[in-house]
Amino acid sequence: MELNIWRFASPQVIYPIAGRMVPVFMALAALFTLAGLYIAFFVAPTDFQQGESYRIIFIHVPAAWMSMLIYLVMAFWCAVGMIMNTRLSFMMALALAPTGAFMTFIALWTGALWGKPTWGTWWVWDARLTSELILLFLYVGFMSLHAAIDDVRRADRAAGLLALVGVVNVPIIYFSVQWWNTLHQGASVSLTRAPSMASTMLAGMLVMTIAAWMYGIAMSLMRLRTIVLEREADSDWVQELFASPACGAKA
Amino acid sequence: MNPAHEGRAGLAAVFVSVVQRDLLLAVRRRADVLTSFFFFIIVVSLFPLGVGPEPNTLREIAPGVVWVAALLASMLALQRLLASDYADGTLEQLALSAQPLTLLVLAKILAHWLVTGIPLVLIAPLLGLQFDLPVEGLVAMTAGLLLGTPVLSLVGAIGAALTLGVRGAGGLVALLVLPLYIPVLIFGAGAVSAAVSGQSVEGHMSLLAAFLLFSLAAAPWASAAAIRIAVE
Amino acid sequence: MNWGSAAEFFAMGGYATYVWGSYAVSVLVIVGELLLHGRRRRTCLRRLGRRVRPEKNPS
Amino acid sequence: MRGQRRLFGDLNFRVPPGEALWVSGPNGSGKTSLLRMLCTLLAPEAGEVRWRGRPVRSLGEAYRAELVYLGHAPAVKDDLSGLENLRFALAQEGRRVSEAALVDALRSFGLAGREDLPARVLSQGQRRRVSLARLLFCGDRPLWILDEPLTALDAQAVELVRALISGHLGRDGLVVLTSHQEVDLSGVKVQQLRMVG
Repeated sequence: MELNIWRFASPQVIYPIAGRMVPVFMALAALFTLAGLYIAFFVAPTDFQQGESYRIIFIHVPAAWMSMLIYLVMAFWCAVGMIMNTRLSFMMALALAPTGAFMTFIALWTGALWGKPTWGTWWVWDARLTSELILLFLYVGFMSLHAAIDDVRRADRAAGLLALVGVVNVPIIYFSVQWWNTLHQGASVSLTRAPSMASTMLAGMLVMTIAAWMYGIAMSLMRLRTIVLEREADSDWVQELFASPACGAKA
Repeated sequence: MNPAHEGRAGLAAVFVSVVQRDLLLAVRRRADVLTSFFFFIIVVSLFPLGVGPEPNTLREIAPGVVWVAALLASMLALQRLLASDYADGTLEQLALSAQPLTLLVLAKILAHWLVTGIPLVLIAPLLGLQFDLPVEGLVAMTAGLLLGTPVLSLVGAIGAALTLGVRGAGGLVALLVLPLYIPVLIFGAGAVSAAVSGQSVEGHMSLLAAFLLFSLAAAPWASAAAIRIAVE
Repeated sequence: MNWGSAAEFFAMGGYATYVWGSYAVSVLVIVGELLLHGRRRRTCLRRLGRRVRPEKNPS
Repeated sequence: MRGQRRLFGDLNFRVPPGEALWVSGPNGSGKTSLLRMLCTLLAPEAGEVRWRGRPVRSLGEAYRAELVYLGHAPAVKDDLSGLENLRFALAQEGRRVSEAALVDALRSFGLAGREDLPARVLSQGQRRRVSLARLLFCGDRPLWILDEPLTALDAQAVELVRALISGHLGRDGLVVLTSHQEVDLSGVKVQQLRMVG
């Protein structure tokens, strides 16, 4: 049994498996997105307070949740990589980071676009949005540290340690921003505490969240395969894969 | 007598020798120390020129300005903490010491704080006067900085260790470390504005103390791990 | 169904720019991410192809 | 492993007390990486280093208390004088040494009269001698790992280092060193490990 777990930890084994999983998750993501959008626009009622502008919630909240979740999963893989010293775990964390950063970017933009009609200003110093902005800095920090170090082994472990330090600080930062926000603005209405959540609204948001998960998994597995190819370029299994005259078109 | 068996006495002696050496190095390289000190003063003095001399607005922005300037000044000085030791090979000797690297890193951070943190704390009240801060505000600022600047050195050490020998490390440290400074900034500046408006600063100070204890426990370990990665 | 006509749907109760703006940004980012990755994968495959071909069939 | 390349593999050797291991081989063959692995600075991708039969990874500080490592970089601070550098290097090992003993050590390494000059002005060879002077005080540490100790040294310094190493081996110490030229340790058994490029 022991051996078989380690078998999965090798990039060579993961590459074809991920290859088969990517289309499945992409299809699921598309399916759930369509279902989610249908609920969001055609089933969920108009909100008596915010009118139609609240429909931005169906993309803003899943993206925000996803950005936080991906950072946690990223930190998890970094921890596994540091403890078990498996290169594949670091590759997984590296594959997740860009998607997490993009999700944070979406959450910030949709938050601003929602703030404008609701509060009249493009940027609302709401606790959640501010923490989202800081999360974006943590992602960018992780990726730039990894890119700045030439030796891949050291880059993995340095960025991994940064992710662990970051994940420990995220709750502290969130708590401080939350406190700071309530102090300066008095009882500020939190952006995403949408008015009474009709069941269909909640359903729409959950379906879109699942869609975001599917997309996140598909995207990071796809990037993982590219990272594996880049790193194992001169290993013999990659050579064979690309030695065939079709030159890897099918790989 | 084999050093490994000296136990506590050995550790204390080595700890002190590391602090002594770093302080001596700082004295020999006074220019570095003064640059981060004057950087702090200059940045703080720039704001009235940008915002206007109107005392009310100055008093309003003073806490934020002084604290952000303190953050930037201490980060500027981080490079000195480990970079030269990494370059000339003394850092790997530290990693090979018989004493736990975590505590030796703490010694280096303590020396760094004495050289860069303390001057900020001492000069801050003077700069507070520039912003027409009342006495309670000055007291809260100084106390806040006294608790906050060690956290800046501790957390900054992690950033400095992670970016050892990396090109463009200066800017990178800022990107890695500034987000982690935010809680200290919020409660440090918050304490001063609370004091100025007559509220109690009890809560702020206890939180700053909590951050200090937390980073005292966690940061040296993380920096030591980062050093081991860098020295590989 | 909430919308009387297609025009009403696109007007989105007067919030068209904000709602469609948000969805447009999201679509742009996702498509961008996919394109970026596509480019990265192509360069990687091209480099691999070059690295393999000269050894395999020396001219 | 260094970067992506595997430097060396299936390497197996044992060094009994009182013997030296001379690691030779072209540049880039992984000599320095091997030495850094022996002193726990670099973790091996596979396999392990054992000291007295126990893996060094679990020994940790206890193992590091028994070794001296002199790397490529002479570990000398430019702003400190030779004397201060030596004093702090020894203090870091928990050794209290009198000023006179330090001066003697530096003098025996041919640095008489230059003890108080900031290391900045010393030549590469002189700097290496400052770091080598540490060995005079490390007799009680059984394992010496020296990376090219003889580079940039003049004949007289080479002779002194050679004598130091033989003396250490005589006291049942262990020396692992890399060097481009032949190291003739008269009458001492030297294992040679040739690293292929």
